[in-house]
Amino acid sequence: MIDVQEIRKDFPILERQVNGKQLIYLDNAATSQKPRCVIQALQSYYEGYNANIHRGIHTLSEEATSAYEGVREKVREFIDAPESRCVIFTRNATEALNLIAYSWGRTNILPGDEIVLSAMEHHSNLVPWQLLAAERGAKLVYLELTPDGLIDLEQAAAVIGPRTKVVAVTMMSNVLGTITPVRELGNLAHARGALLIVDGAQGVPHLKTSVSELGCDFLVFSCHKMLGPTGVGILWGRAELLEAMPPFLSGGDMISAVWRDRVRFNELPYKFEAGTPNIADVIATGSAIDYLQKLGMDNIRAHEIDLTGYALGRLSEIPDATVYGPGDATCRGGVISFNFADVHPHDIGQILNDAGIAIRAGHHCCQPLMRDLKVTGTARASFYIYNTKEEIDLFLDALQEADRVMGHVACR
Amino acid sequence: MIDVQEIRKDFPILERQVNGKQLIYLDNAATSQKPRCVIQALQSYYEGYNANIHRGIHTLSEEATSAYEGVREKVREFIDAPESRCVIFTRNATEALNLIAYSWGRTNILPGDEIVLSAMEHHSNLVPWQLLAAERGAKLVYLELTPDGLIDLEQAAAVIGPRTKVVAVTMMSNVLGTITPVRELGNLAHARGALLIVDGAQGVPHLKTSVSELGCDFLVFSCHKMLGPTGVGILWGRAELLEAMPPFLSGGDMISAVWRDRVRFNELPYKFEAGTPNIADVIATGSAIDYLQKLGMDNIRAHEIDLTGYALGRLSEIPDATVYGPGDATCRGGVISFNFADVHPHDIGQILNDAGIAIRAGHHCCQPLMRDLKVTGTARASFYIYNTKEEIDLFLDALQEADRVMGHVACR
Amino acid sequence: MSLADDLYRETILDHYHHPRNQGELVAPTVKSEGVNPLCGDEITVYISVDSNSIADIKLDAHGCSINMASGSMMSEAVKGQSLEQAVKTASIFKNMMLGGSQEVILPEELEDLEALQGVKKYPVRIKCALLPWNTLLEAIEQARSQDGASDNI
Amino acid sequence: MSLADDLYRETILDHYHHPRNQGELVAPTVKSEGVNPLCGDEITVYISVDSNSIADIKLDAHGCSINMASGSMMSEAVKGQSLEQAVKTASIFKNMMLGGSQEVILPEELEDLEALQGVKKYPVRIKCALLPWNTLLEAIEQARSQDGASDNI
Ligand SMILES: Cc1ncc(COP(=O)(O)O)c(C=O)c1O
Ligand SMILES: Cc1ncc(COP(=O)(O)O)c(C=O)c1O
Repeated sequence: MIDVQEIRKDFPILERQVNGKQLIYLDNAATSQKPRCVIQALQSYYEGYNANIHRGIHTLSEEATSAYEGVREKVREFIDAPESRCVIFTRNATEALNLIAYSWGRTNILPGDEIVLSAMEHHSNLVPWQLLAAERGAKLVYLELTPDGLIDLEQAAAVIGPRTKVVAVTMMSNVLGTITPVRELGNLAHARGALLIVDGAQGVPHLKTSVSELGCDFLVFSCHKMLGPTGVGILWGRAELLEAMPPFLSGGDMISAVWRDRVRFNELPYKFEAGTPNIADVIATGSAIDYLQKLGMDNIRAHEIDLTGYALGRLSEIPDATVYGPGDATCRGGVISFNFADVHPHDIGQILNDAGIAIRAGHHCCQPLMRDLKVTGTARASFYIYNTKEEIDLFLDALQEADRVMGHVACR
Repeated sequence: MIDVQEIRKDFPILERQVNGKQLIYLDNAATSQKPRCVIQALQSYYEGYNANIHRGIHTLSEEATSAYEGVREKVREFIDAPESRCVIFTRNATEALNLIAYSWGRTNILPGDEIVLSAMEHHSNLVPWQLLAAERGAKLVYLELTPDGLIDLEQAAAVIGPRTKVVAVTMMSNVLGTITPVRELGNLAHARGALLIVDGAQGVPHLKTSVSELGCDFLVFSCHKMLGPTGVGILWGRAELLEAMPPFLSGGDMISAVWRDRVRFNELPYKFEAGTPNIADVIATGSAIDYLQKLGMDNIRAHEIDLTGYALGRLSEIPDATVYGPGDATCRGGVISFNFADVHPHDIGQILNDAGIAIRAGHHCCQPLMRDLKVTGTARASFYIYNTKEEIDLFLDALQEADRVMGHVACR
Repeated sequence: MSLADDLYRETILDHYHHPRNQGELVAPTVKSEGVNPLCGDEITVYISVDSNSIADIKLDAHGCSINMASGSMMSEAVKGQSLEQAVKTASIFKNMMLGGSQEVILPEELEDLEALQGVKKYPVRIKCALLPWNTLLEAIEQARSQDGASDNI
Repeated sequence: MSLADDLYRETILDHYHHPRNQGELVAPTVKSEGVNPLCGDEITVYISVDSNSIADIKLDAHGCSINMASGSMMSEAVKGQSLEQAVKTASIFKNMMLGGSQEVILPEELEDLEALQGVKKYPVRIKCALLPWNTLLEAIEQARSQDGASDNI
């Protein structure tokens, strides 16, 4: 188990007061807070060895290059991938998904092909496929959920068919917390000769991840959700796929030779990293990974199961609260979406904020799922390594207060 | 005039030693160093109000959103643009150029159209157009340089013709220092109904910039070259153009409504900013702009003319040095590319580094220009606000030392 | 008084719990839809226009308390007003919401709307309060252009 | 001795100023091109192979001192060697350059190459030193596959 009180000392923002109350940060599915070592890594870089990388012969550039490339290796290890040249740095998970949709998608998706998504995809793993499908005359097909918010594997086996070219699913839902049976879907996809793309934006920060165990062909995630700075996403892909794909963004650094009328592209991973990268933030991402590895992803998971189980239990005692997603904390992540009586999620969010508690309210970039749930939005509390049961208690107390403020809507 | 000694105190990295010598940083065209206020802005953000933006109702998210959107307004003012909704944050200048080539280019460039570039473009303002031209059956046409490295306006008037759809030029060459006559080229382009795209990666950090005075339709630049952190580029475009363009990257935040099978896009600027932005670095970019504005762009320019004139004068006294680009410091920026006798630029760079001096050596992402100059590469020293004449003297002393180390190649 | 109690003043909660003029008009002159992309809240404004006045107005609104209350108060304020007056009322309200932080005193007939001033402290929620009004303004513009009466603007 | 003097040892400068085996072969068995994308340096290696040995080798090289010197020394070291020996020489050299920081002692006939060890301190320049060797290895591979003799590898 991890020592939360020790961890909290590493996060300067947790000392902050909001509306005169100690901050309780339960918006981790949107972005996580950052430990001092990550902030420090940025400072050390800018104060000590800031330089453009790869082509520089001077000491600062050599130091920056080796720190930047060192993180590629750390990421490789973190996701248990065979080769670091298959790790591509992007701006965020969204850009990584677009890279796949443009570069792999535009070369491989043909009219009549089917692209399979789940009913709980984030807009970032939905809109790029919609646009691709529209451009290519391909079709989107959805994996449906069971009433308790799990992927319906029987329906999946029925819709992943001979026309399926790719199955793109989230590793963990940012609304329901549902953990997707990625391996099973991969087997279904591969049996049809289709690829499996995993959106790890919610999964990778919270679950020990091995691309070979997942059996996926592409994995994307965002470092700002796993203690890293904003501005860094990761794309990992199988070498054969990445090698066969045309570049996406073009310009400096991704070339090996340029003439006025033609170009020879650089090898992996540079082929996919055009222009000056986000050097500082990639380097600081290395510190975030070190921090997570030191805690141990299994320990983090155990802590989150503990918190989630506790919160689900306490919420079940509140008669007017509706909780979405699986009831069993061991098959879901620490993301709890709920509604409370007739109080609009926006109002819940506002009233909790008065108590210093940060949650999210709205559609969570999952409007199709909201329609399926027949709500315009939900309130959402999401946990990470520094959250405690005491915080969950305070959160639930404040929730009851919402009922009072709003004039006991619950009992209308 | 600016007070360089005062300015130097704001840049912690300038206290660094390299190989036992005080760092002399003359690689500013690759990336600039960062003042303490920029580094501090990152720290304050992560320690004080880190949160995902736009959809959050809690205090941290409101603070982050208003800081992030505040920088959009600062950028608007900095480039004297009419509306901040036409300022789009990208990862770097390269991505901004790709955005134009994909979104505007794919909708507007037809077979037989001509895309006009200059002979001194950076790969980032060349390869995206090459790929677009190849895809669309369009043709690249080049603006040639006069022997002293200026755009040949007569030839420009001849080649910008009825088939020209777009003229894309750098505002200032990152090799020759040449300042492009943007306004004149804009007139030529607009007379033909073509657009003018300005790559301001080198220009905007050093020259007072007004999009209306430039008369351009799009302007792109990279904040890491103007005291800002890595990971932030800017695209500015005319509202009518941006409104008519389809989105480029898709996903969260750039939508106003999503269904399983269709989507309604968000308005400007959000339409072009998909996924979690690089929030911290955009906010820190605001501090960089404040810093530049406080010094005054005209004062910065005066300082750089002073340094450049001095360096050109001193270099002209070294018989074996060949300097590329215009000889007059008032029509060029502080980027000096040179070769020294038969010493390869790589060797020059290495030997200068032993003296703590950081310059760049190579093709500077301008291989076609290198071929025109009949060299495989050049050495390049580039200046910014914190550089001094004393540093230039030390740089030139070290250059003479290169001759000794390499066995007096000059006199072979 | 807690922060929340200042925001959720009694008038607001009253309109929220008992929103006025909810529903649809069967044969409206125009119908206009608005959405807040940040939270997904939606509203449809129906107006029937008679001799350049808002003879009837109904709202089909699904949103938070601020959105609902603002719409409900709006429907009461503009019902019966001329299109010109309604545009003016909207601009008085928008000025109040987007103006500085001081409390504004509104004309007596718009008194209820003053309760929404607590929202000014919450930039995100200002959009919630404005949504019904912006949607109304679009409806009025549509009505005028249908009428060929755009020269009245 | 300054840092630079340690890097640019006399042997290196000698090979740089007087590179051996420069030029083209008129009818080489194979010709292989290499480029360093970071700096644009280019090299073409020509070899003519006779009974599985490098009968002749020429380089058309345009590069920095390290690149030029490394190529020049390479051409002397492998000229006359069997393809197999040349591959071994290349791997001895690459191991030296990519291995740890200690000084390595090479067999007498490769002595000159020891001078390149100063480069190990400069990661960027290791690529300069390796470029001729990697290009040679490609040439050898081509020669073998042309010969159908790839079973010899
Ligand atoms: C003229 C010019 N254009 C474009 C770029 C590309 O900028 P970035 O690498 O930040 O995308 C550069 C920077 O190297 C440049 O000098
Ligand atoms: C499941 C899921 N996918 C994708 C994303 C997009 O991540 P980003 O905004 O960092 O690109 C998110 C984050 O909101 C997410 O939760």
